[in-house]
Amino acid sequence: MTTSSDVKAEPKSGSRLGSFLRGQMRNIAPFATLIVLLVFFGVASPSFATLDNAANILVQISVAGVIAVGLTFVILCAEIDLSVAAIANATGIVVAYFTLQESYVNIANVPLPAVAAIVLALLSCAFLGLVNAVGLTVVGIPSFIMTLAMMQIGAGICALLVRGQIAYAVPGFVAAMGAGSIEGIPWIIIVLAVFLIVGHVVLTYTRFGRYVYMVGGNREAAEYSGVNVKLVLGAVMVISAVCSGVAGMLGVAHFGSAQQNEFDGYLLDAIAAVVVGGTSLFGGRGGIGNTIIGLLILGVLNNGLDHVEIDSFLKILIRGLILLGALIINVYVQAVRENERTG
Amino acid sequence: MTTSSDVKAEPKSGSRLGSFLRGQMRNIAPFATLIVLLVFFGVASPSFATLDNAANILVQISVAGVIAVGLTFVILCAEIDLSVAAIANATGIVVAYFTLQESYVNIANVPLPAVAAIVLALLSCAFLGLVNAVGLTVVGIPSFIMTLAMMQIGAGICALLVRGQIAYAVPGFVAAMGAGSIEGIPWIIIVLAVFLIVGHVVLTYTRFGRYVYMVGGNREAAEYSGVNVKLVLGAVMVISAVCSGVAGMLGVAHFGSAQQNEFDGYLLDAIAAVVVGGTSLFGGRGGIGNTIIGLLILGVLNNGLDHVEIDSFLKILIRGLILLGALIINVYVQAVRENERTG
Amino acid sequence: SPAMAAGVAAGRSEKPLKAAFSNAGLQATWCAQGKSAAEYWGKLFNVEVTWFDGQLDAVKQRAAIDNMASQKWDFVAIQAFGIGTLTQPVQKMIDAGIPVIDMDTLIAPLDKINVHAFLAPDNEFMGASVTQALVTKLGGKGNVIMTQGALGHTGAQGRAKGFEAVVKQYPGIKVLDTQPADWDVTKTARLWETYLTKYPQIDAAFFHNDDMALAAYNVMKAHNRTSILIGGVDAMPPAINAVAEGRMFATVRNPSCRIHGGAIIAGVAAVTAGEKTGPGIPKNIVTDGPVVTKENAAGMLWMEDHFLI
Amino acid sequence: MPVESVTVPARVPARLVMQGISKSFGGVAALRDVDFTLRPGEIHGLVGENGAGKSTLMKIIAGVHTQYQGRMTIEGHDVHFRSARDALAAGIGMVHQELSIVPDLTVAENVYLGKQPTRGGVVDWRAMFAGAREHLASLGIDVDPRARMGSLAIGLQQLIELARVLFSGARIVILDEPTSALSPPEVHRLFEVLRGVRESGRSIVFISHFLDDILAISDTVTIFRNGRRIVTEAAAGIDKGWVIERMIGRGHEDLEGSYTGDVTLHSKPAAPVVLALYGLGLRRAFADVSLEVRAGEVLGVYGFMGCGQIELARAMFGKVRPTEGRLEMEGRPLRLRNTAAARRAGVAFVPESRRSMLFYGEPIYKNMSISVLDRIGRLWLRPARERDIARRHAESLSIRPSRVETLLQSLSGGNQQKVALAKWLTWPPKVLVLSEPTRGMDVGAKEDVVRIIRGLREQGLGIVVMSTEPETVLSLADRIVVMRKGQIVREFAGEAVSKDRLLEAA
Ligand SMILES: Nc1ncnc2c1ncn2[C@@H]1O[C@H](COP(=O)(O)OP(=O)(O)OP(=O)(O)O)[C@@H](O)[C@H]1O
Ligand SMILES: Nc1ncnc2c1ncn2[C@@H]1O[C@H](COP(=O)(O)OP(=O)(O)OP(=O)(O)O)[C@@H](O)[C@H]1O
Ligand SMILES: [Mg+2]
Ligand SMILES: [Mg+2]
Repeated sequence: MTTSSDVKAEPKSGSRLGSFLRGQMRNIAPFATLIVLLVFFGVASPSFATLDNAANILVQISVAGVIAVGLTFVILCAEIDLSVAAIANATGIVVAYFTLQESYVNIANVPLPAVAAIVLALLSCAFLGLVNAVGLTVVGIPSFIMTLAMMQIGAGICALLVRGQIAYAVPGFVAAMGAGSIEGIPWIIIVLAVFLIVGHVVLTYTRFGRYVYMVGGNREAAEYSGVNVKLVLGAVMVISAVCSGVAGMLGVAHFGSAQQNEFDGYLLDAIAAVVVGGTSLFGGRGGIGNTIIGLLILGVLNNGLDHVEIDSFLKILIRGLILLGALIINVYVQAVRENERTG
Repeated sequence: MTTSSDVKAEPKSGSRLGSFLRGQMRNIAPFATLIVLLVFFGVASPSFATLDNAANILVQISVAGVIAVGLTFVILCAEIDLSVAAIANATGIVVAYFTLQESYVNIANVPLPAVAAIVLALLSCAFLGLVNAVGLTVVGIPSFIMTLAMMQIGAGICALLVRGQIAYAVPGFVAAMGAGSIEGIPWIIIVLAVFLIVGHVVLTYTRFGRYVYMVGGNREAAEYSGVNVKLVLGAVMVISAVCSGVAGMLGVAHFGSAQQNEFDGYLLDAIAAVVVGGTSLFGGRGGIGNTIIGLLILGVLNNGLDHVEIDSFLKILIRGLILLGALIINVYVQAVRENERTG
Repeated sequence: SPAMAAGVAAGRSEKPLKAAFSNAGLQATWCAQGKSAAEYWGKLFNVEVTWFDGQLDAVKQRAAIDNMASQKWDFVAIQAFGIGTLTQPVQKMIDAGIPVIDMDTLIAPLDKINVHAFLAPDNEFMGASVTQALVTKLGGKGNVIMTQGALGHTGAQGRAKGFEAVVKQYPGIKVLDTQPADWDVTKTARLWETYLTKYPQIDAAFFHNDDMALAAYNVMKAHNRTSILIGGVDAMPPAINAVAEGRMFATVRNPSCRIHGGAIIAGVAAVTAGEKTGPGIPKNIVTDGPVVTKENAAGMLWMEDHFLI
Repeated sequence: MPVESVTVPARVPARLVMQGISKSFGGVAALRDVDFTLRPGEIHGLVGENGAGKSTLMKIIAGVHTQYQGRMTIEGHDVHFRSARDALAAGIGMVHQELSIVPDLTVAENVYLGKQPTRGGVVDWRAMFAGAREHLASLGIDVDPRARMGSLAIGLQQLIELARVLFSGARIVILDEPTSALSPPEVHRLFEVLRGVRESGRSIVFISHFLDDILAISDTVTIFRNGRRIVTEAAAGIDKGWVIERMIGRGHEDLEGSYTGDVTLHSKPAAPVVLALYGLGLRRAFADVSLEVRAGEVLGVYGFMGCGQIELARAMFGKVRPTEGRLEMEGRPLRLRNTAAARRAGVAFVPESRRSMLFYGEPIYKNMSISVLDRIGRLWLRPARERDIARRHAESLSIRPSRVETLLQSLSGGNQQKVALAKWLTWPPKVLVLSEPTRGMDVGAKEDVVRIIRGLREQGLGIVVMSTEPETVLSLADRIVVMRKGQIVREFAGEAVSKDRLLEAA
């Protein structure tokens, strides 16, 4: 943290490459982490570096991945959404609630046609996102607390709908997307890819996407340039909730059941994926590309640890330490770059 | 958000009271929430408004309360500590690990004299806090992510030490503080009171406390005033970890067992207590007084819901909604005051 | 005989009784079923049941039990989420003369706390009997995997012990993996995706509960590996159905209704007939249920529908 | 207060007319019954003391402040903007006093901020880069439009922000102190561009505290004082003295402290050295800087924006750690690990931005005591003592209001600046480093600050004044060094210097 200075106007051409590389550090550091993990697990376990397992990893990151796409928008705006997992859970349960369940499932549910069930589920998550949006932009509750409350509300909705039971059936289309495959490729990977691509295109090639970066980078400047900041913030909260909702439906289909607290673990996974990938919690920097790397790092880490023979009790600690290591490298590299700029 | 006025220089004496009240809104709104909850549950259930139950509430908030004292320091500095519950858990397990367990407890632990066990436990939590501090101040990892990683590390330590077993014995002194009572007053309430008072005194009447507020209020200005900002930030992370550690030991004694994931729920409870009480997540405003109110709100809410006859599955939702309500009132009132200031 | 006398004494209570119940957390199907059973049997025996949800959280359950202990009850029944976390308030109720019936999990080691009765299945037996069913079907030869619950869970520990006791007797059985999935279906799916990649030949799988078994079945189906024999624990209706349809090979009944209903009956007897521990009701009652296979599945479902097992 | 009549002839119909505008923040009136008229093809200079209400009026035009009394018409139509968006749509562009750029985006995006060109609904990056390059080139700026905005020097960033507004197609362009970070050649270039914009018939409002600039570029000048418009005059017929008189409400002769012409430096080569720098360097900021700060002497450091003086000031206060060289305090080596170490060693620092110095939500006395708390009491706070000390200083620096419990945010800029100074005076430091001590201050407040600094010099402090404004350095310094591109290129001591010679040296 001792370096400090401005890249003064007209950098000498000699340092161009250097400054480009430094500029890309945000992306290079996570990428290097990923490579190291891949190499490590590849060496440590023969079953890790197989094509089959690569497919496994992709499937395993897909639900968290769809959540992370929405979360990327939120974090780019320098906000946070702690309700993603709860909304995913609630939406998954809603879609099951409106689907005919087998007779042994003990839920007083309301079977509707598949289309209606899906639409209602999407509306529910959009509504919860809207509540987040209103709380954040109109009432002015910081997103951290607003979504913390929403997390509890989501859990409450889950409890109320399934009442401790487990629902199994979801509409056929959802089941196909979550658990089916086409030509040997699981649909869920394709859905993830579509979400990632659409997310990337929106962020990079639409005005809305650029507004997201502007709002995250300098909220006041965005406002002065005529950007409706509140609208953008509201929109990202809704986008995040809808992505979570879709992920929840996929997840319910993928895991074959809808129950309370099913997706709790996805909150930290999705946040970690976005942040480990190199998107800044302070907004304005990063993007879907980073999220992809972050997802892969987490996916490889979780999957790889299943492949190597380590004391189960030690694994939790190791996972935490590797995560911390990745963060340190990542943030340290960013900080160096930051310092160069602002002194 | 349409009102706009300022507490400008020399207010006319007539508006003094008004502006004083407005200034105290941060404290009044949570207090009003508390009163409303008390009245509501008092009316709704005859068993709620009893002396016995008041003692219950105090006991029930005590572990989260000790955590919240440390967290108040962190949040006043505009940082966050997500590792409090994990550190509490790990410290509780460490103290049990160094205590002689009954023969049927299947942990390869290392019995030491009581004093040594307590000192080692305190050192462990201080060390974990120090890691947080170094990550935050030296490496420059945002506290949100640093403590998120620490949360996983804490869980890993727990797993490694107890290996899925449960330890029951803790040093006698810890047991007395957590589960004993004196003249009918549980020691744990007294410990909580001591922590709250010391926390308040430190924040309000010491130089360090002033630095905490100033660092939270304007970090750059604090630095340009020659305050060692990194030291203050590091100190609050360690304070938070040590408070959590003490809370963890108390908790293990209070609950009579040390096991993995025992205190997970305290994370949200402690954060919610600090924030619902009116301490600003943006730092510089609030204090232990606010935390006390926040703790009581949460304690009364959790306790009161057990006294009224509501569908168990509905309770989670209701709790979430009341929490959201309290936050809206609280934040809304603050926002109004904030707006008055900045126009 | 004393047993007959107790049976007579345990009839419907004349005056309405107030009972407090708490189990680990209503998020779990098993617990939710127990709640229905307690309420069903409560109605029959004129007991009004008040529920204190443990929310699968030791701290939250402790607070709930603290609140329970500050109110008046004729009897209470508790399944602890974490062993040892409820000792103090439970002791307070025992001291106040309230019969406390311990369900499924120890509140504290039995020599430490004087509960009225402890109704629980033998987890070791459950693990062993399902494993035995799987091994027998395999003819004592093959590759098996055990997917454990949370390692800290005493039930899981017992089930693992039962599993190991059985496989030890068969040199032809090879245990490929025994990682924990913490009762979490997402973790189970992740683990099984790895297993199916890693192990080309898996013959049978034992899961510490049915929810994990059904989640893993989903993964097996996606990988076209449905020939793996699946054994679970709990025998909740969805699993019985899976057994009946052949998706699962076997599961063993963890009789939630028997335990929760039994707690009602034991409590009523204690209050109305003054039944004491020892002469009246044994301190330790093992409530094991049978292994469920295709043959007895339908009957088991019927019994559960009527809260009998 | 007599309001002189508008003497500008109504040549063409007005583009913007504001009538009876009043705006208050809480109890404090920022604008009282202000009329303002802007014509097509006009450059309208706006001057006035700090807090006179210039920015507030402009923010009303730009839709930032939406609640005010009075009437505003544009091209004859009544308007009341609800947001900055409304104002933009109505053809109003404003460069705000505070730099508002997005550092993480490319230069090109900052040029098009909020209006990224699209083709078929998709952002057209190629067109954006090309357009930005072209726009910037026409302003004489040669930067890579793909460069990250934040990696550029502040002056360049300010020019790019200007470019954005100038090329947004706005018919009314408001520039609120656009030149504060620009070097003289850059200002010169800017003025050429502004004249070009005027030729195209657009209207410009130009706010500055540099009265020479105002008089040089404006067609019309409006003077504000204390929330009121005092007078509007054609620029051709007025001079600086006339403007100052109306700005501050008294004769400019009173302002003896401000710099007027050539000054002769009274260096004190015999005074003991307090702080010495030997070959100090910081990667990519400055290199090989050797300086001696003497007791009872004001050392001026002059240079254009980005010459490294800001970093040098920070290095002297331990905010950044130099990569080479060393420091000595009174002959003993000085290691500055952080700002706290610098404070303890007796170095005081006032940065160029008040925002980064003051606690706006706290009372005056807490702002003053923060740097000396450890001298008031090691562990415990002593609020009574704290307030006493603060009260004494508030009085001696004539801070208004003098009640030290007043929250800082309700003070005017000049008074805030005094508080920033006052915090170091309780136990006077050995060395006081001031970065831009009078930036953005009106003449009256400047004079107060000059007087305070001179007083401190008399007490034997070693004072360093870093500035990009020649006037500031000339009016304060006993000795002057000039920096260029991170190096000291010239020292003036014991001789006569003028603004021209300084500029030439830089
Ligand atoms: N800068 C500060 N330094 C130390 N303590 C502070 C500071 N600002 C506030 N506090 C303390 O925080 C708590 C609440 O602060 P708040 O701003 O709401 O009240 P206040 O207006 O500062 O105090 P008061 O109402 O007593 O004038 C009080 O205990 C107050 O002493
Ligand atoms: N957002 C605000 N909240 C409260 N008071 C404000 C706000 N903005 C401006 N003021 C006050 O309104 C008055 C006019 O401020 P304004 O910024 O318009 O002055 P100015 O003429 O632009 O001064 P300067 O030359 O320092 O920029 C000042 O007293 C200032 O403190
Ligand atoms: Mg101003
Ligand atoms: Mg201004």
